[in-house]
Amino acid sequence: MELQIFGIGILTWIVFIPIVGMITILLLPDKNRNAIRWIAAIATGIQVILAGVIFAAFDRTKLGINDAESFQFMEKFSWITVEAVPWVGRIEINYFLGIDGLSVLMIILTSIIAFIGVISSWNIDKMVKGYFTLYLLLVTGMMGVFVALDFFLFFIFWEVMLLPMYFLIGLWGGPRREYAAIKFFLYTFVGGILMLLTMLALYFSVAYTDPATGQSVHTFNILHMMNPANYVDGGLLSGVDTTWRYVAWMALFINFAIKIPLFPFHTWLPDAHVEAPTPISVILAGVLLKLGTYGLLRINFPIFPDATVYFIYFMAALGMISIIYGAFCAMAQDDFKKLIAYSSISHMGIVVLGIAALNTQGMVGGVLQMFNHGIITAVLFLSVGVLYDRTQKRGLYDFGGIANQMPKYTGLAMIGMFAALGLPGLNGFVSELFSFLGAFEAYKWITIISVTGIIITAGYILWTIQRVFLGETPEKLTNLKDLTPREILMFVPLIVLIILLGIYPSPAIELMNSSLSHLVEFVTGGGL
Amino acid sequence: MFIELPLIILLLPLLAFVLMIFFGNKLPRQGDWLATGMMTITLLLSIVLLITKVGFYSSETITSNFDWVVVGSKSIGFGIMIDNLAAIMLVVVTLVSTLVHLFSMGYMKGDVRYSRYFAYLGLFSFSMLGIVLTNNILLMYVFWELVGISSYLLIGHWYEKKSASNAANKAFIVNRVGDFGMFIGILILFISFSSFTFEAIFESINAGQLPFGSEGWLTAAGILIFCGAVGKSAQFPLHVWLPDAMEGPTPVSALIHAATMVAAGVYLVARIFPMLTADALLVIAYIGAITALIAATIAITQFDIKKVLAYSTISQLGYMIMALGVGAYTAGFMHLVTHAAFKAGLFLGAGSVIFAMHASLHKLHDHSTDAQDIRNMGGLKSKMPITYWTFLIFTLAISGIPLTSGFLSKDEILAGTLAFSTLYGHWLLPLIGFVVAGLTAFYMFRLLILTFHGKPVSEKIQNGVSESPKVMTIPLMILAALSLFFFYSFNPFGAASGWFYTAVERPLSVVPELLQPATYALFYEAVSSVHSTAMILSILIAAAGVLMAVAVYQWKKISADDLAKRAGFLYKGSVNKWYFDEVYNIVFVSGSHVVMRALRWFDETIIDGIVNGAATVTKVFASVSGWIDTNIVDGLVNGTASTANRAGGLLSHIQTGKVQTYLLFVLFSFLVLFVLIL
Amino acid sequence: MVEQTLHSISLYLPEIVIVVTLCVIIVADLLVKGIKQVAAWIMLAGLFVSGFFVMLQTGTTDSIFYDMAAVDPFAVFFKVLLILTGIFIVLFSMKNTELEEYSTRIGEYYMLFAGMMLGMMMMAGATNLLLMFLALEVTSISSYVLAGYTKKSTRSSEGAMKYIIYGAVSSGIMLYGISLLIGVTASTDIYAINEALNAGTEQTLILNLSVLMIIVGLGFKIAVVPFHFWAPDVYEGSPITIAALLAVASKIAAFALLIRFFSVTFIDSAGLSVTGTWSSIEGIHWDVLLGGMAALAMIVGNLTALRQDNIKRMLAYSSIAHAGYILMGLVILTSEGLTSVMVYLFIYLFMNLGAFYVAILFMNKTGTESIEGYKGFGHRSPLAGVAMTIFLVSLTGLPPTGGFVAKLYIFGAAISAGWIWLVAIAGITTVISLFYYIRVVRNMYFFKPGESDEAITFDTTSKIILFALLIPTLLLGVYFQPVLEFARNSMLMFGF
Amino acid sequence: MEILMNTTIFVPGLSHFLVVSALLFSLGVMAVLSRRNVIMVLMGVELILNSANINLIAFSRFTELSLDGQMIGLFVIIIAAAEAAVALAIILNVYNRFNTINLDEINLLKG
Amino acid sequence: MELTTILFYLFASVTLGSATIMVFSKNIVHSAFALMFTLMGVAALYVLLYADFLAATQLLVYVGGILILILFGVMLTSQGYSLSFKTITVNLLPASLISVAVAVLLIFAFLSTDWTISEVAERSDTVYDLGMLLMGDYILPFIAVGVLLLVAIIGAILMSTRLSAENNGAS
Repeated sequence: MELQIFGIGILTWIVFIPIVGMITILLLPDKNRNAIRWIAAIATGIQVILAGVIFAAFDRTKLGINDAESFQFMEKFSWITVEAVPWVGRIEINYFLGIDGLSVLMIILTSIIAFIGVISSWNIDKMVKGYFTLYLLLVTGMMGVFVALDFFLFFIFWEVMLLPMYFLIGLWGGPRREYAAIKFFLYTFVGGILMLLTMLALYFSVAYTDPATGQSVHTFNILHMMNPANYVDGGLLSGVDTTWRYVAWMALFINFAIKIPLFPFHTWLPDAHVEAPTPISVILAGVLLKLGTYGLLRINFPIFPDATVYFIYFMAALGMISIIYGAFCAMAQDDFKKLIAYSSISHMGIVVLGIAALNTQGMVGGVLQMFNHGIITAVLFLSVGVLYDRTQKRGLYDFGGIANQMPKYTGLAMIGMFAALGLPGLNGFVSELFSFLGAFEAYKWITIISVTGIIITAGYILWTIQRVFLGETPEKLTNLKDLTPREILMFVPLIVLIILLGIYPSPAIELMNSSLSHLVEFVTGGGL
Repeated sequence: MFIELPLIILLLPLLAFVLMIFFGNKLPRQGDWLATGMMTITLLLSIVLLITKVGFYSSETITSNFDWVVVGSKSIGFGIMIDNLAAIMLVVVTLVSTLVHLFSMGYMKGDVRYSRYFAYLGLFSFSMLGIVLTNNILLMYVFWELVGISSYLLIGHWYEKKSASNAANKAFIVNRVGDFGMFIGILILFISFSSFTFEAIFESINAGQLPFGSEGWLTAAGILIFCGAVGKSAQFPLHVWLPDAMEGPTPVSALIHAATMVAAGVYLVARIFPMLTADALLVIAYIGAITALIAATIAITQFDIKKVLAYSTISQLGYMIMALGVGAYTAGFMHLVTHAAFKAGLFLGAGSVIFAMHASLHKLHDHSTDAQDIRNMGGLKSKMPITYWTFLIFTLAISGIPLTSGFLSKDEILAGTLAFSTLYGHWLLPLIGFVVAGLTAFYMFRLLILTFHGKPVSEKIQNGVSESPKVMTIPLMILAALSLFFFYSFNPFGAASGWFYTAVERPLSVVPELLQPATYALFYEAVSSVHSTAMILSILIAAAGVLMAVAVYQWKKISADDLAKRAGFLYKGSVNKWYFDEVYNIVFVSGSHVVMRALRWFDETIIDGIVNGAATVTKVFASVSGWIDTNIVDGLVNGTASTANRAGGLLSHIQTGKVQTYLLFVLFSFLVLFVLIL
Repeated sequence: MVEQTLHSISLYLPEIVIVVTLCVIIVADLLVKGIKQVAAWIMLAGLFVSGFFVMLQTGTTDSIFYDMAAVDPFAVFFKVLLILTGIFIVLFSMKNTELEEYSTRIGEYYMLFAGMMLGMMMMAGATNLLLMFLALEVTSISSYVLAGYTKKSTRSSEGAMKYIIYGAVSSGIMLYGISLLIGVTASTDIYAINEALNAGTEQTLILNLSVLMIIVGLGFKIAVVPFHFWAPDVYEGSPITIAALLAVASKIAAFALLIRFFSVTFIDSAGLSVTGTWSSIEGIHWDVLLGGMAALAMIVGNLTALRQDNIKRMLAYSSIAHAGYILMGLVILTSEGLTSVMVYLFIYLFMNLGAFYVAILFMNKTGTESIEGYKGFGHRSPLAGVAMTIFLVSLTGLPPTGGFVAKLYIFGAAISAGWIWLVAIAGITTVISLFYYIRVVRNMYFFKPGESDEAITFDTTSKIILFALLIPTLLLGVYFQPVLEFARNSMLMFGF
Repeated sequence: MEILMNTTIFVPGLSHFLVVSALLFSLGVMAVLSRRNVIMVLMGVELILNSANINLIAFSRFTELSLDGQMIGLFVIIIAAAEAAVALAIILNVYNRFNTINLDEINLLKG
Repeated sequence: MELTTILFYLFASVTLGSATIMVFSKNIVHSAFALMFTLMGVAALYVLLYADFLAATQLLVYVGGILILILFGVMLTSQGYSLSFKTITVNLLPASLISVAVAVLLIFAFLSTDWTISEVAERSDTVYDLGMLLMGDYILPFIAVGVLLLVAIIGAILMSTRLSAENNGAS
């Protein structure tokens, strides 16, 4: 189905609307702060609307994953084509966008989080123009990764996020912002290089025959890379279960594991989270981490099914370690943001465990957990942000008795916390349930150990609640103001989603069910 | 009707919760009438449902199901199941809840978060009703956790007190430990049978399917799910949260102990009873017995009125679990119902006393005296007659004195254990059963006597005490009435002939024959044969317990202190609750603290350290020599890339600035390269 | 004979225009006194005219001056790059405070500049060892003087002296190598040498020796490890415009020469295949040699750059590292590799000149060359700051900038040729390079400008020049098809 | 002696000239590397260039290269002259700045 | 024994001998004169190789031009008279090691190479042929070298003359 506005596909719109906003902002004078904010809000708001349209128009039955025919809202234009010369075939890079059940939920998530991020950025006063310019660029990068089906395009969007993030953390962040920013940059850059090299190796190993001319064309098309028939003889990554394929899988995996972040590639996250300004923490935890697991599912799994199966235990084990390790580390923190950062590691471990199950429940659970965790951590970071705005403090010991002082805030924040704790009736539970269900089918003991993570999680979340919200209100906190309408506005959509998806997750699961089932079949079937 | 009515029953408390949360503060009287009113409607509807169900459709199990989600090709449904068990339980829950609502209107008057309190009560009731009504173990788990969270909210209602929030945390986390097992059990069931509904699971097992093809896993699944009950019903070894939960308002304790939270565990075991293997049941029975004994021994020495009641609850729950374990299904469940009434009554009575004590102490401006310590009471009988008399009835009931409901159910349980031991041995179970019966009678009368009889410890306090308002005493009277035998069976000495026994029958086991416990017929035969023995024994033992208590505390014939001294370490252990909290603290709390600190250290030092290379070393060096720029990114450049940087430093040393040295290098490398390519 | 000469002249117009420009500048310098920057404008005009003639040669493939030089798409490609660079450098020079002091001698500056342009353009087309050496010397001698142009500065003088000593020795060694090569093959034309070698010369020892000696000379020109030592000192000493010229144009020309020399002379004509992979003549390991040097250059260049504080010096080391990346494309011995070298150079031109230009702008306004002195510049001058960031990001190789495409192609070619270890080194060193590039960015943005620091503003011309560099850098990151096609078509002369 | 001299091995052939050039080259290298005075270094460079020229001219005498070798030699001499001129000019300038032309004393630029 | 053989050894030893003196002499003026003899020896060797025109050029350009330039350089850059004529060596050990290695390497390479010799006839007059080549095959280098000289002259002038604003230093 084609959805077009002014002859341009809806996916292009949703990706590049922020760029339009960015250019508009660049043209405005610095002083016009409110106009800048409003433009950012409008740009991301339009994205939310477009995401809504996509949600409504999305065909839930189509499979996607490796089948170009069943991708939706596809846009494919030749971007760079260099005709063949005697020594090498045609070079082809396409502007190739499309979504399937795997990506649609991520698009919705990205648009929502981006929009909320803008609202929560409202009180940023330092270099407003620069801030929103970078912010919108970042949003385009994120959105682009989720819709790109050409590896080259995917990579460009992937790396486009780096620099804005570096500045957003480095310029608007906390006291150790520089350290955090460079650490983030370095880690992801290393991953990016690994991905670049793998991408090139894939490019040269994959060639499809152009039906029109009969030429053999090297391509960055991700879908072509999934077809074993397209691998040229003697290519570096041709064949099945070769060492180079394992190496390539590993390289990609490390790249994505850094983003996820999976133990032991996680140490950038606590620093980045702690130092980043609230909206950026929200984006970081809400969307950026999901890029890692999304990448695994979009690239590692279908392109290297053999290697995926080979490494799957390893992956599941890392997932388990992340769950337990993240949870314990979270418990040991006395910085509110750091605690949430480590809880993210733990929760993303559940995603990894779920998708490593290689069955539909696990996969659905994992992807749903990506979405849910995005929403939940967004709430948590917004909660910290609210307190930080008022007190300039983040230490757990700095608070207490907030519940008396800010009842509305406490209510909303506690829902987020309970969702993080996996309380049934809230969305976190559903995805954790399915992840564990799937994982348990595949790995009994790993799962059992992982499930102990939820006990630890309960521990640190309740402990945090007790520290921050309960108890007597100390003297210094007695004049805190409860949430402003703007702040409520940024919480409410997320809270509504938390509850809705907790009670009735079907709308979300329906979107991805068929795609993910197909992905599971595809991978376990060795890519056939 | 069997779909709409339960749904309304289920959702009314939720509606009350939502309304109270959003509008409670704005309503007149902070909306207590709204919450109570809605709960009363729920109660009435439940009674209607019970009568209809038991009266007209007694043998049917009514279920309805709808698809919740479809994952892959498996669809997961949610639904409602009404059988007699559920119908009876509905009434118990709604009844206790309604009375607690009513009582709270008096007890909680003037509380800072009055409307919030009622909202949470609604949520609590909703969650419990969900457990009761569901046909599905997953949905049960969902409500299970909701019960956990609402109890968390209620126990921590006075969260300004650190002890209250600690208790709330403890309750939730300890429960989580149990739920962990339950969760794994659920996973096993779903993986094996692709369904969450009890019906489908039982059918699959009945058809000979076993989890992972092994009988051991079936037993394991049963025990794992029972773990959930261990947590919620405060069974050994997870019973530690319950006494602490007394930090919540007393009506909440009544609700938790009587009808909602702790009952859920027993209800769960009853629900999954058909799939439990004989081995699993034996484990359950022993867990119950141990719990009953431990709690009873602790209760003897406690002085906090609510603590005594708390331990008695644990003990009674152990009874119920033990009953289910030995196969005395109906008796166990019946004890749940009868216990609900008298235990709710006991707590509300205690609440009434505490309320009065508080009022009196408040008048005296005495804030140091503990209003809940029975050593500060005594002689309240005259001041609070209604409370006293109802309390007496409850005490008689819990002690298993004939003509009370407690006698009926406890007698059947003891008969059941006795029968079980005649069939399989395991004499320990009936032995514990009888010992606990005696202990129960003893400590309950001790409580009664110390609180209401004798001379007041302090005249001043006693003078200030007065009977509680009607809104509090009426629930007590209703519950007292319900603690009498005729509600359950018209034969005061045999429950088996009552409507209850016909309504609630032990379901058929679905597990493979070799793993099954004794069939119902066989078991029932055994029970009949030992019934009179059990009855006589239980009456005697209860009487002995009562007599002992009266002798020690009323007549002071025997000195309590002497007894304590003579018991020695037993007394000490009992007073200190057998050191469970201390041991857990050391093993789990400190243990996990150690682990988490270690991991944090590991994370910040090793993992990050590897990344930062010799960053730490460099930093230490920097602070010593003080010449390295303390600037952070420089630190990073000097750190993360310290090796790189050092190499860079070396390389820039080569860059001496002397052109001849450069040329030397050039020619040298020329020679080296030449040697290399040869 | 005369016809041949006349025909050749018609195809050598771009170079001749430059020579004429040189003469006109001399005359103008003597006669015209009133007009400021007259030499610059003449130079600019000359470059444009020359560029025009270069464009006319597109598609021509011919050998001129008795096989001394070739006019082919390959040469045209490099001449285009050289003239582009030349134009930018003239523009840079017109407003450079460093050169203002020497305004009375500015004529000489452009004369030497013209000489250097001539030498470089000859390098791009030379097919005869003599002409190659001669062109190299014309370039070198001009650049020695240019490096010392700001002669009042001690550092400039020192740089020039080091440069000429180092250069003279290197070219001496190279000449010796050339003499050996000529001796073994008894010819001076590279195609003839290739034929002679293919005919079966067994003298691998002496050939390897001569290859190595020639590499010493060419390695000096492209500043690749271990022949790079002069570069940082000279870049730091030179006027910044000349540093830019050396880092870009001189390198481009040397690469043109290097590529033509090696990939014509030492190629096994039997080893050529349609798939565009070749092999070197048996026994002569110039590819391995250059591969090792490329790896060394990437490692040493990037590591040493970490420690630099002078922006020119940092860029010098960075250009050493980039020489390593570029060299990768040659050593993998595929046509794809050469194409990627050309793409790389094309993009390198814009991004490196861009970085230099911002440095020039900052130096003009504040006089600082120190990276530590860049603190707060991003806030004081948003445009230049952003531009610098983009150039540096491009040099790092991050999308969506040209630098990414450049690296992509080089890495891709190397991977497809199976040189994984070299690519691995390139990857690791790219990460290292992030540090020193981002450090500049950090200094520009992560510090607040001081109270007394005013905003730095630029005139329109500077902005236009900046955009002229910025837009290609960005555009090439997302749409590089024309460059790719240009490079590819320019490769056709090799006939693969 | 006469017999010795008439032995073919001593009749000056290509190799003899090449050996002379090799020795001259290494002497040039020695000068370049070891003499502090920059003018000495320059002289060393001249030696290197001369040695290369000997090669070229020897090849033109003994191989098919013929006059091409001499031609290149001619150009090299001219280039050497130009280079020397420029080099000396630069050295003079350096002398004006540093008051020394000892190479090891001129190292402001380093690192 | 032929005359050429004797002459070769004579000139070769003159060349190398004076080159050695040049390299190792402590006095830079001595070195310069030794260089003159070296260059003359090389010129003589050219004659032996039938390159008479080149020999003449060598004498003219090198001895007459470059050497004079160098001597000027020596004079202009020495402060006292005899003192600074002494030049000291640096890196003596590595330098000599490398030089010896280079010499050994080159000689080994030359001797182990099987050169394809094709003896040309003795030429009476190379000037005409060279002239023809210059105007023919080598026209481009011929012109280019002209530009080179032009550039070199400009450069040399630029470098060695005083700036109008410059007050310090001598030229």
